[in-house]
Amino acid sequence: MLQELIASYNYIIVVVIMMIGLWAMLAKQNLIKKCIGMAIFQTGIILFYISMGAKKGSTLPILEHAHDGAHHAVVAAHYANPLTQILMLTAIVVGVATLGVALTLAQKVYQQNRSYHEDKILEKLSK
Amino acid sequence: MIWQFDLILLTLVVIFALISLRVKDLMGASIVFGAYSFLMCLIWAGMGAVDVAFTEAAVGAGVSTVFMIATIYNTGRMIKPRPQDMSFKLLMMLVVVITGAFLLTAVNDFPEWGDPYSPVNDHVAAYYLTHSMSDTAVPNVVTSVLADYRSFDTMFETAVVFVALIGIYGIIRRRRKQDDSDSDTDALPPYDPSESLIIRQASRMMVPFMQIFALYVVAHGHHSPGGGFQGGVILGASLILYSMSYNLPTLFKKMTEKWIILLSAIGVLIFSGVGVICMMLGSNFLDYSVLSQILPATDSVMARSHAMLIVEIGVAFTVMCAMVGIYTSLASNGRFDKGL
Amino acid sequence: MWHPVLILSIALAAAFLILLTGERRENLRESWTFIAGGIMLYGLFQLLPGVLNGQILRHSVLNVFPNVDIAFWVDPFGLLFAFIAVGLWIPTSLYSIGYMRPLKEHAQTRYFACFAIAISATVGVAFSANLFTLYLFYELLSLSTYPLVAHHQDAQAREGSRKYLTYLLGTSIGLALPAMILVYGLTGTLTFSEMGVFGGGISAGLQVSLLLLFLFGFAKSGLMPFHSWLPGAMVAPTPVSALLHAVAVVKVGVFSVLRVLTGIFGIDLLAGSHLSTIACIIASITLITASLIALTQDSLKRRLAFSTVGQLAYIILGCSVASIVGVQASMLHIAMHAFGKITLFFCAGAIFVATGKKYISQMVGLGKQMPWTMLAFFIGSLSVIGLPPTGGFISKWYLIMGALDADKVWVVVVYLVSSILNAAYFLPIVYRAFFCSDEDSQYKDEVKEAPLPALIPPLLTASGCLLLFYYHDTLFKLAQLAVGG
Amino acid sequence: MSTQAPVLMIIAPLIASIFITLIGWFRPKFSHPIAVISLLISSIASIQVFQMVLSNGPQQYFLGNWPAPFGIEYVIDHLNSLLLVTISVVATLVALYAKRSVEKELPDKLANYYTLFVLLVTGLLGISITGDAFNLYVLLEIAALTSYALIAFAKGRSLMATFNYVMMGSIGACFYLLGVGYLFIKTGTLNMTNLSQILVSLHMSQAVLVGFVLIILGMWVKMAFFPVHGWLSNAYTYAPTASTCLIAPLMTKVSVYVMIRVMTSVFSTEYVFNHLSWHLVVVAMASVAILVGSMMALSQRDLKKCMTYLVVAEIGYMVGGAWLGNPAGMTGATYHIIADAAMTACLFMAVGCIIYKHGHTSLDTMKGIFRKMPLTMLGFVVGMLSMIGVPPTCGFFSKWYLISGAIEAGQWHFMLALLFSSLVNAIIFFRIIEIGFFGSLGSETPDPHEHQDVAVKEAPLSMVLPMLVVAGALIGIGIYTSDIISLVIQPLISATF
Repeated sequence: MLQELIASYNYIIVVVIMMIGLWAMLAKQNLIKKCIGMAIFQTGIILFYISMGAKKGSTLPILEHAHDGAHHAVVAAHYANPLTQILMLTAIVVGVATLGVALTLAQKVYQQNRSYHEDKILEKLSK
Repeated sequence: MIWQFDLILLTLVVIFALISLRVKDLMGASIVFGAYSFLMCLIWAGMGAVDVAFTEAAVGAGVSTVFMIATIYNTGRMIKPRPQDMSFKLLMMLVVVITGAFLLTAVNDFPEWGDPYSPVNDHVAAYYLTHSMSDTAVPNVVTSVLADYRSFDTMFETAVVFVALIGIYGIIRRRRKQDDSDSDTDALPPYDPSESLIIRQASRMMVPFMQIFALYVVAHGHHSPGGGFQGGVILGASLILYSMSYNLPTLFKKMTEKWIILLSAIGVLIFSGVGVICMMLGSNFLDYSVLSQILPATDSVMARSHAMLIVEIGVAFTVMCAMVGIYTSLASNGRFDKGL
Repeated sequence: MWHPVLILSIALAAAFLILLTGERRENLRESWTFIAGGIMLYGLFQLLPGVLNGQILRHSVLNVFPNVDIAFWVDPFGLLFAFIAVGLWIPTSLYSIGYMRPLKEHAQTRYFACFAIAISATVGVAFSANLFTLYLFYELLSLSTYPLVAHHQDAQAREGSRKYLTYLLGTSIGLALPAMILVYGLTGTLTFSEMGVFGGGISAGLQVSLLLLFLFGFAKSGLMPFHSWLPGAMVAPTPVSALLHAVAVVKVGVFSVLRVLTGIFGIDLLAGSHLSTIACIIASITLITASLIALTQDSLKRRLAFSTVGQLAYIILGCSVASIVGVQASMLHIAMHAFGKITLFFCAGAIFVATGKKYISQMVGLGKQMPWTMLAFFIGSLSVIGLPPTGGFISKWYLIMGALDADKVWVVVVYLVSSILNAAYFLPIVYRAFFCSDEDSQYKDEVKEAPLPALIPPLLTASGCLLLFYYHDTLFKLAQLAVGG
Repeated sequence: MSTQAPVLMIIAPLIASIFITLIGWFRPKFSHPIAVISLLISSIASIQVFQMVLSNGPQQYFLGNWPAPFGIEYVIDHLNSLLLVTISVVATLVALYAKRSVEKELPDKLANYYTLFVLLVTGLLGISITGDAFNLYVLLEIAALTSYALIAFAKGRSLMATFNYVMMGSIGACFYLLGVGYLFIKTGTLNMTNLSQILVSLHMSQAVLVGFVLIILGMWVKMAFFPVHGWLSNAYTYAPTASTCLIAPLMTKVSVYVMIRVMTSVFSTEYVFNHLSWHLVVVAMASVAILVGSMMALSQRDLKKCMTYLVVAEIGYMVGGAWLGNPAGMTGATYHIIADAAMTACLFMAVGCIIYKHGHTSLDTMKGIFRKMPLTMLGFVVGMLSMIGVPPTCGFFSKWYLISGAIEAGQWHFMLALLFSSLVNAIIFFRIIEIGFFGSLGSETPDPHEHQDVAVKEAPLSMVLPMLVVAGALIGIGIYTSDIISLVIQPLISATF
C-alpha cells in the first residue's frame, strides 16, 4: 500500500515540479527567475523520464562480463533502463544550452534597460 | 533503494524549487537552485540512472549555477519589490493549475512504478540490454545506446551545444575598444575572489586532478558511468575553476578565444566526420561497423566499440569548449578581457 | 488556327509592347493598340463562320482541380460579347488619344497598358468555358482597371478607387468565391452547360442562397445595394468611364451573371422554380430605383452612371424571366446598350474636353456650338431609351416579348415605366442643348467642337446604334444559337 | 542499400556549419559561398529524394544501419518529401538573398551568422525527415536555438523579444518532450511507425490522450497559434532581415507539419476525429486566430510588423484546415504549408529589400516606392495577390480547398474567417498600392505629380532576383496545383482517411 503511494507520489511530485517551473516562466517578472523556472521545468521532465525507466531491484545498466570478452545471457530486468537515461542525457545538455542562451539574453537586456523586471523593461521599450 | 529516503528527497526538491523562486537575492536563488539540482541528481542516482545523475551533478548543480552567478555578477543581484498586477499572476496560476490537474489525470493510467516489465522497460530498452554486448562489445549500455544505437541524436546534441556557443558569441561578443558605453563597470562587487590566496592554491591543486579524472571519464565510458558529455563538462568546469580563482586573462593565456571556437567546431567535425567516413566506406551514415576496413585489427563489433571512443572524444571537445566559452562570455560581458 | 487564348494574349502582348515603348514615342505606343485591336477583330471574324455553323470550339489549357480546368470555349454568346469588347476598344482608344493628349494627362503609358490588359481580361471572361476560368479573368479585370480608376491620383480618385475595389473584390471574394466552391462541392463540376449543373436533389433553400450569392457576388453588374462603386468610379478619365460602363467592366458583370443563370442554374431550373421571380424582383427594384436616382443627378457622368445601373438591371431582368426569347433579348441588349452608352460617354467627354463643363445645368445651348457631338448624344439617348430607329429599340422589343412569353406581365410594366423615366432624364438635356433662345445659351461663339480624335468615335458609335437597328441579324443569330432557340 | 541522399541533405549543411566556423574565423567572406554550396547540395538531394518518393513510394533510411525501432530512421513519404524540397530550396534562395543584407546589417558577424543559418536549415530539414519522436525533439531544439540567436543578433529591441521567444519556445519544446514521454510510458518506443502500431490498441488510455494533447499544445506554442501567438510578432519584426526571411516562412510551417504528422502518422484520423471529437473546438480557435491575426495586421502602421501578424492569421488557416476532419480540409492544410512558405518568403524578402534601401518600413514614409523599387514591388504584389487568394497564384488554391473543407464540415465560421482574412489582406495590399499611387495615407491631400520622377533605386540584384524567383514560384505552384494534389497530397490523404 505504502509502496503504491510512493509510486504515484513520485509522479505527483513530477507534475508539481514541472508546474512550479511553468508558473515561474509564465508569471514571474524577473528574467533570471524565469530562467530558473525554465531549468526547473526541464528537470521535472527529466525526473519523469527517469522515474518511468526505474526498475525495482535493478542495478546499473553496465553489463557483467568476463574479461575474455565472453558474456552471459543478459536478463534485461536486472539492469536499469538505459534508454530513458540517454534520452535525458540529451535533454540535460539541451537544457543547459538553452539556459546559456536565455541568460545571455537576460544579461544583454539588463544592460540595455538597467533592470531584470519585465514590466519595467516593456515600459522602457514602449517609450 | 530506500523509499523513505526517496520520499524525503522528493519533498525537499519541491521545497528547494520554491525557495529558489522566492528568494529576493538572485545570487542566493542561484545557489539554492544548485542545491536543488544536486538533490535531484541524488534521486536519479537512487533510481539507477547514474549517468544522468553524473551529468546533472556536473551540469545542473555545477555549470548552470556558475552561469547564473556569472550573469548576476555582471548585472544586478537584488530584486527590488514592485507593485504587481495580481490578476495576471492569478490567471497564470489558474492556467498552471489546470495544466497540472490535466497531467495528473493520467497518473493512474501509468504502469506501476518500478515494474521491470512495463512497456518502457520491456520493449526497445530490453533489446539494448540483451544485445549491447554482442552488437558492440560495450558493457555500459548507456554508452552504447548513446554513441551507437542512437548516435544520431547524440551528434545533434553536440551540435546543440555548438549552436549555443556560436549563438551566445554572436549575441554578446563585442570588439574590444568598441562601444563600452553601455555599462562598463557595472556592478563589480567589492570583493574580488581571485585575490584570495587560499582559493588560488586550492584550485591550483585541484585543476590537474579534475582534468585527469575527466580524461578517465571520457576514456572509460565504455565500462563505467561516464562518457564524452560528463568528461567534457568536467574538463570545462576545471577550466572555469581556473579562471575563477585567477582571472580571465590567465585562462586566455592557456586557451584563447580562437581555440575555444575552433575546438568546439572540431568536436562536431570529429563526430560527423566519423559518420561521413562510414558513408564513404559504403554503408549508412554512422554505421561504425564498416570502419573495420580501416581500423587495424578489428572486426565489425570492435570497430563499433572503437568508433564510439572517437566519437566521445569529439563530444568532449565540443562540450568542454562550449562550457568554457559560454562561461567566459557571460562573465566578461562579451569583452573577454576581465570578469569573474 | 484562331484560338481564344491567342486572341486574348494579343491584347496582353500589346500591353507589354506599350510598356516597352514608353512615354517618349507616343505615336508608336498608341499604334500597338490599334494593331492589336485590328488583329483581334480579324481573329474574331475568322471564328464567326464556325460558330454560326453551330460548332463550339473547346480548349483546355491546364487542369487545376479534378474536373476543373482553365478552359476556353467559343460559344455564340461569348463570341458576341468578345465582338462588342474588341470592337469598341478601337474607337475608345482613338478617343483616349483625343482626350488624353489635349489635357496633357500624366502616366499615359500606364493608362494604355492597363487598358489593354483589361480588354484581354474581358475577352478571357467571354471565352471562359467554366466558372473557375471566368472568376480568374473577372479578378484580373478588377485589378487591372484599378490604376485606370485611380488615374488622377488625387483625393477624389482615392475615394473612388477605394470604393471600386472594396465593392468588387469584397463581393467576389466574399460571395462569389464561396458560392463557386459550394457549387463545386455539390456537383463536382463548374463547366457551363445549357441544362445547368444541378441535376436535382439540391434543396430549394440552397438554390436560393446560391442565386443570391452569385447575383450580388458579381457586383460588376451593379445590382443594388452593391452598385455604388459605379458612380464613385466616375472620377476616372472619361474614356475609362466609357470602358467601365459600356464595354468591359459592367458588361463583364452582367455577362457573368447571365452565364451563371444560363450555364450553372439553367433556364429550365429558373423557370421551374421561384428563383426566376426572386431574381426578377431584385433586378426590378434596382431598375426603377436607379432610374429615379438618375433623374436627380446634375453631373452628366453621374447621371449616365445611374442610367447604366438601370440598364444593367434590364439585362439581368431579361434573363431572369427565364424564357428563351428573354435571354436572347438580354444578350442583344448587352450589345445595344454598349453602343448607346459608349456614345453618351464619348459625348460627355468631348464636352468636357471642349468646354471643361461637367454639369447638365451648364449645357444649355451647347447644341449650337457642338452640333455633331450633341447629335451623337441624341442618337445615343434614343438607343438607351429604346426608341426607333436605333438598336436599343430592337433589344427592348425582344425584352418585352420575353417577359410576355414567361407570363410575367408585371415585368412588362416595369420595362415601360423605366423607359419613360429614361426618356425623362435624357431628352431634356438634348432639348435644352438645341432649343433655347440665344439669351439663355451659356455659350457664345468661343466654343468649338472637340478635336477630331474625340469627335469621330462618338459619331462612329452613334452611327453604329443606327445601323444596328437595321443590321442586327448576325447578332440575333448568335443569341439564338446561344440559347438553343 | 539505397541512396545516401536522405542523409546527405541533412549532413551537408551540418558539416558546412563547421567549416564556416573554422574557415570563417580567418576569412569571414568565405562563409557565404560555403553556406550557399551546402544548401545547394541539400536542395539537389531533396529533389532527388522527392523523385524517388514519387516513383517508388515512401523511403526509409536507417541511421547507423540499426533497424527501425532500435535505431533512428528517416521516413520520407508524400507528406514530407515536398516539404523537404520547399525548405531546402527556400533556404537556398534566402541564403543567396542574405549576402548583401547581412553584410550591411551584421558586418562583423558573418561567420557566426552563416554557421547558425545553415544549422537552422539542418534543424528544419531534420525535423521534417525524421521518423523518431525524440530525434525530432533534438532537432526542434537545434532549430529553436539557432533561430533565437539569429533573431537576437539584431540587438536593440530584438533582445527582449527573443527572450520572450526563448521562454515560449522552451515551453513548447518541453510540452512536446513531456507529451512524447506520456506516449513512451505506455508504449516503450519512440519510433513513429512503431508508436502508431502500438497506439492502435491504446485508444482508451488517458495517458495517451494527455500525451497527444501535450504534443499538440507544444506545437501550438511553437507555431504561435492563438492564443499563444504573442511572441511571434515582435521576434520577427525586430530580427535581422535575412533571419526573418528564413524563419518566418519555414519555422512555423515545420511546426504545423509536425502537428499534422502526429495527428495522421503517429495517431490516426480515426483517433483524432472520431475518438476524441473535439476537433471542432480547434477549428473555432483557428477562426479566432485568423480574425485576431487579420485585425492586428490591419492596425499596424509598419509593413514588416503587419506581415508578421499575417503569419499568425495564416497559421490559423493551416491548423483549422488540418482539424476540419475531412480530406478537403487536410488537403488544403498540407497544400497551404507549401504555398504559405513560398508566400511568406516572397513577402518578407520584398520587405527586406525595402529595408535595405529605405531603412525601415513605416507605411507613412513609403511614398513613391513603386517608382523607386519597381522590381521589389512587383515581387511584393505577386506575394500579396497570393495572400489575398487571386488565381492563378497558389494562395487561391489553398483557400479553395480550405473553404470547401469548411463547407463540407459545415464550419461556416471558419469559412467566414477565411473570407474575412482575404478581404483584410486585400485592404492591406491596397493600402500599399495607394501609397504608391497617392503618396500618402489618411486625410492628407495627395499630390498627383510630386513623386512622378523619383529615380529608380532598386535593391541589389542578388536580393531582388531570389525574391522574383520565389514570386514566380508562387504562380508556378498555383499552375501545377492539380499535379501537386494528385501526385503528392492525394496518396497521403487516401492513406489517412
